[in-house]
Amino acid sequence: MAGKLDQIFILLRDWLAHFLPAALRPAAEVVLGVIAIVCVFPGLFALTTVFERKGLGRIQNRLGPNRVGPFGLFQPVADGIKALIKEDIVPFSANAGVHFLAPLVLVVTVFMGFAVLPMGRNMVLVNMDSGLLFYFAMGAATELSVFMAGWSSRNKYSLLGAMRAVAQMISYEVVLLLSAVSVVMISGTLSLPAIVASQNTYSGIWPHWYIFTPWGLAAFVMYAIAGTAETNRSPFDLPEGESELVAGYHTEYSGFKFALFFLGEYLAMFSISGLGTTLFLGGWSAPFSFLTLIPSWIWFFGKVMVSIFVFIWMRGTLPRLRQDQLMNFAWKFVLPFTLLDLLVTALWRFMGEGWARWVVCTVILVAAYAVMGCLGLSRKDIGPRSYRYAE
Amino acid sequence: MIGATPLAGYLLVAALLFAIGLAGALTRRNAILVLIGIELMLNAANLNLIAFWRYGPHPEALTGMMFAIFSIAVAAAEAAVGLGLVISIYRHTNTAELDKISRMKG
Amino acid sequence: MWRAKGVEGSAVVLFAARFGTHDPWRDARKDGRLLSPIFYILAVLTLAGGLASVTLKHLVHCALAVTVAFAGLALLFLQLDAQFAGFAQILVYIGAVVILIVFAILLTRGSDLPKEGVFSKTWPVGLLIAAAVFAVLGWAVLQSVRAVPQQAAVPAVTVRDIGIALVGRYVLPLEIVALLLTAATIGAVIVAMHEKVRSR
Amino acid sequence: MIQESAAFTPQFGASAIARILWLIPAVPILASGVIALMKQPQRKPAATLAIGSLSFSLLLSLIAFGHVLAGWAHSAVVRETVNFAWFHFGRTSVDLGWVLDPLAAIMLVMVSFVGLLIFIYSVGYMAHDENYTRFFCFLSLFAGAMLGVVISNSILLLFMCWEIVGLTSYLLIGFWYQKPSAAAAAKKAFITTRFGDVFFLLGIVWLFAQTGTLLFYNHGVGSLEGLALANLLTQHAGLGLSAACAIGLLIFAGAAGKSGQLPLHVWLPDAMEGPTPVSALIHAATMVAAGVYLIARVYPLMQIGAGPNGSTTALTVVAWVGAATAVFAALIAVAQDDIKRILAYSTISQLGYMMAGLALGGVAVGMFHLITHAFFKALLFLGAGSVIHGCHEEQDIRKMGCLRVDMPFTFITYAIGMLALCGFPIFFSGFWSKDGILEAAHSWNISQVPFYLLAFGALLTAFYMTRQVCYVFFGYWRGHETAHESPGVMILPMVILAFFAMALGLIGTPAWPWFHAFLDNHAAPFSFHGFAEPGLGWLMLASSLIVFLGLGLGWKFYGDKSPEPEEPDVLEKSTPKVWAALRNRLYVDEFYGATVIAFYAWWARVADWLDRRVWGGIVAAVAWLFGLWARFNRLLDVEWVDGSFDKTCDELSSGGGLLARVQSGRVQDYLRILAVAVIVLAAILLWSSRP
Repeated sequence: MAGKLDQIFILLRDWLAHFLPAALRPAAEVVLGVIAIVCVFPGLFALTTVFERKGLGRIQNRLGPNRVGPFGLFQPVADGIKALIKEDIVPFSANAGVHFLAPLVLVVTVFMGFAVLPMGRNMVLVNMDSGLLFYFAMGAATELSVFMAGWSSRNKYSLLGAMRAVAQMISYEVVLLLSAVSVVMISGTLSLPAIVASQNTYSGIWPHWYIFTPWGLAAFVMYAIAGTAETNRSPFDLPEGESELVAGYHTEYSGFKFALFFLGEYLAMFSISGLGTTLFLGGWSAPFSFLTLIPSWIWFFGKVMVSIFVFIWMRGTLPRLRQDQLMNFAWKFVLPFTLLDLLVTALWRFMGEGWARWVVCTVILVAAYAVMGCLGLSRKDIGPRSYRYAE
Repeated sequence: MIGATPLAGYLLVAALLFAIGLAGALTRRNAILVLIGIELMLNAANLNLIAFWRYGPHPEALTGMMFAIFSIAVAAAEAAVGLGLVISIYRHTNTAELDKISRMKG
Repeated sequence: MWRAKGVEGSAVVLFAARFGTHDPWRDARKDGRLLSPIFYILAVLTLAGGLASVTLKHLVHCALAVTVAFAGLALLFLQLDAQFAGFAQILVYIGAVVILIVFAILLTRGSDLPKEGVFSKTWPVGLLIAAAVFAVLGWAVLQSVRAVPQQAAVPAVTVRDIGIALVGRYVLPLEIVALLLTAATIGAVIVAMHEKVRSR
Repeated sequence: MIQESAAFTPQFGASAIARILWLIPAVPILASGVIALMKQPQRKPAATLAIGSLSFSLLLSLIAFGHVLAGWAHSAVVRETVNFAWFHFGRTSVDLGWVLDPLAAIMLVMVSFVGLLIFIYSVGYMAHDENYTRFFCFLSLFAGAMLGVVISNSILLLFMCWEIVGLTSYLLIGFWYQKPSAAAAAKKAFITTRFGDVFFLLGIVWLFAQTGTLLFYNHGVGSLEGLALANLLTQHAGLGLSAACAIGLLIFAGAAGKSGQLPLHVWLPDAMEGPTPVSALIHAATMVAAGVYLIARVYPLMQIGAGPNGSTTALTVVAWVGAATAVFAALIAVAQDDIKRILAYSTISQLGYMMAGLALGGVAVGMFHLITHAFFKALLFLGAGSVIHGCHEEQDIRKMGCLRVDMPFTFITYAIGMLALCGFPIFFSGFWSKDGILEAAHSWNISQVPFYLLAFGALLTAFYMTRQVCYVFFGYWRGHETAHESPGVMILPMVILAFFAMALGLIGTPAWPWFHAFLDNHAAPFSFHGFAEPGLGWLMLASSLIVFLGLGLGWKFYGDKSPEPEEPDVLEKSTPKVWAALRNRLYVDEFYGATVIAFYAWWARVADWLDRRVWGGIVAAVAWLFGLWARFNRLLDVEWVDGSFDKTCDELSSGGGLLARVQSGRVQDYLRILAVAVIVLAAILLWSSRP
């Protein structure tokens, strides 16, 4: 029974597919998967907006939205309707075609990322041999859409925001990739289901998630930081910092296109959290051996939501960085530390079983963290802000 | 239909792409466009390599694939350096138009 | 669970096209008789992108067009069962090179149009030469390709194989490329660095 | 030799130290190469490298010495060789190699030790020179080459190192090449030694032709081993000389050139133009000793076929030349005023002693004096250098005086060196080594003249050294600005050398002839019966008396009274003629100037005349004929050729202009040309490879 419950979506899909002639079946299955993704995540997005606003309300000691529907649960519906019926303004001097394409490119590329995420046992749309690479390729493509948006709307704030966003995304994408590479080094594969499978074993009741190893923990922290920056979430949300550039690259967007951007960002957030879950938190595997009865997809989405909550929490808590601080942080602390972590991972891989590698790796990482932290604090670049771009 | 065999088709596409890139590199005035043309040519070469790898006798040897991967990496380096040069040239002679830059005239 | 070979899978995701285990065209392609229509679509896409990228007036448009061309090429790689190369292509070219180009365009004020046209005065010559090059290449292809034996079967090459080859047989080129990349990065930084910064 | 270590086949006998013996010269040479690449301001690294490399060599030399010593203690004949073929032509092969035997071992230790001390000394002495690094580069090159001479077992290798030594000596004498005198001296030294080396080379070639091998020792087939020697002895070279004897004489000519024996000594005094450490290192301790060492090395060749009187023609010649040189140079030294020149002449005379010792008493006697002399003469030169340094580059002893007050350390050490040189009895090494030579000369049963000559030389030595010391250290200060003592880094080596100048004598006393035993490979008993040999006691007494006489005379004449710089010398007043002769170095240079150089000048004039008149005339005639022919041609040209030719030229230049236009400086044009070239190339290839 549990197995059926676990595989319920697969069964459902096969049942739907078997109406069609066998020739078209595989294609149909894929299409069904696509439809599922396209339906589920926007719904999640709608939910998340409410949660975020209410959570922020709590953090800032006020009530969030509470008028529309019970506890304001229908707030997103109202927002959606508003966005749909709103006038879609295209600035006169804007570059109409690119201006139109930008949000689409963003949403499409972000959606593509979900194609390789295993959302439950056997629940992966395409089990690609080089899934991780595919994911990052798609992630790389999103930057372009951001640039298109900022450039096409012929607005200095938009352009500045876009350039900032691109610079920031590129700087942190490197970190994102490298921290994922450490996992690949250990699991020895680029296919995400295989990575999950490699974590889906238990010693006693405890799972073998990669976050429970020194290098894994370090890599996860770096991944989280980079992911936050990659999705332009606070405290790295300069590209759309209302206080300094009106709203960054989507200043000139309104109505449904703006909604698409909004959607795109949240989807990016989901897929980043999903990838983080897959890489470090054991994907859809249960946290304890005795909890395996609970369906795998519940675990996956549960973990994703938890990390989403962490995102919201950080946004409510941390102040925003400054551009130069952001860059310095990326290139002078996060990147070196990630590289070091790669070395430590290799050490871990070759030291073989035993407590020795635990001690060694931990000591190295902690020492490096302490040293780099002290250096970072001693550096006196907390001065007047200076830009390399937009001179 | 072009090329009775798939290989011929890919090679012809590559050739055409190469020609397009060359045309761009030869006819445009802006240095950046020339670089873009060069990138296109490189990609055409990569397409050739991959096609030969796919349809060649020994795909398991991975030679063509490796060649393509390495050339992608090298192309990235080339783009970085080339664009850096363009920027510094722009700084010195306030323009990126190639036919305004003929200081090496003999 | 349906486990596709990555190529078709990604192809499906990319444009929800129709693919099947036994689809006559695919079989025909497998034994190398004719080319699949997808090839034509991709070829047209790529060439159109390339053409646009060299003909468009606006530099940023050119950059975007060349992105299309790169994407088309990546898909052609996938079509050729070279997953790794295809994704590497997307990652490197669309993720890095195009962004670099865009930055360069904005930093060289390339986004505003020059007064006298975008083509150099001697453009017909260039065009002629390019045409000649294409003629020679095409001739070469059509002449030589009959000689090349056709490998119909899809090579079963996993990423693992590529990785092993990279650190095994091709480790020296790998090292050299790594060195080259480092040198190129440093060189690019120094070349593009501000004089002010250098003096500081 | 290093590069060739691929073709390197160590013999079974060769021990580990013998196999790595090549490192001893290789390391300093390598160091000099590295220093040559350094920039001028990198002073400290250069000095450190030079000293470090040489001390490494010293360490190895000590190990080698210990190895040989151990072998000797077990009364085994220690002679290990490592030979390898450098290259082959035809059936003969050019062999190189090195040897480790007592002679080489002792020489190695001496050279590297004295050299090291002098390196250290130069750190202080050259401190203000801007070409510091160049100096150390040359120094370590010299040290390496000298060590190479010492260890080489192949006469060719020896000759190579020998020439490098000559080159470095040239470079170092001319170190201050901006001084014309220094440049001239350098040239003189180079040419004079070359003059000897020509004969040396002849000897080498002859030896190679006769014995067919270049190696000295090669398990019975080397050129210094029984078979080859016997063969050489049977060959006759005319004038009633055996080939061995003739070759020996030729080689001796080379040695004479290098170590300033009588006809070829002229370069050595002028060599004092070089920096003082150079004078000390090269022209007192090591390089000039190379000649003596060479003779010692080929001693079997010189000695073979010794007649009933225990000597051969070659050895007799050597003995006479040596003795003559000893007295001759000592005489000149009496009348010199330049502190370094005096020492230079004394060096020459001491070298004469060594040669005589070799010829009369065998290897051990000569080598013993070489070793002791190396120490005390180096000490004296360093002292002189310290004096010069302290007196602000003043070299004239008449402008000094009373320095014993200003420079006490220098005075004490210098006095020790001086006494050692004079051969002050019992306590100083010079006494024992010189006494050995005198004894040998006394027991030479061809003639007693060399003995008397050498004894007279000893007297003169004591005399002129006393004179010098009185002038420099006693009396009152006659310079302008006051002198100052030298830095510790200069004093220290002098102290060490002074110690050895005294102590070294003890290993060669008749009571305990350890040194001789070591070289000749027999045990060294310790017994005072050594003194009991008939006549030995008397001889020692006599030589001591001679020394005392010399010292006394010197003190009587020059004592503590120290005349004014201007006033003529004491002896000059008594015997002006002789004095003038001595003062002008017995007119040897003038003699050469009047004979050799004059002859060359005359010959040059003759050649010049031939050139101008005879050949020149012929050339002129030919030229005239050609001129005629040319005129005729010109006619043709102007009429027919030029027109078309000019047209061609114009076309060419216009074509050049076209080509220049290709160089438009526009990248795209180049790219275009490239593309066209590619097209053509591809087309050609395809066309050619058409099925």
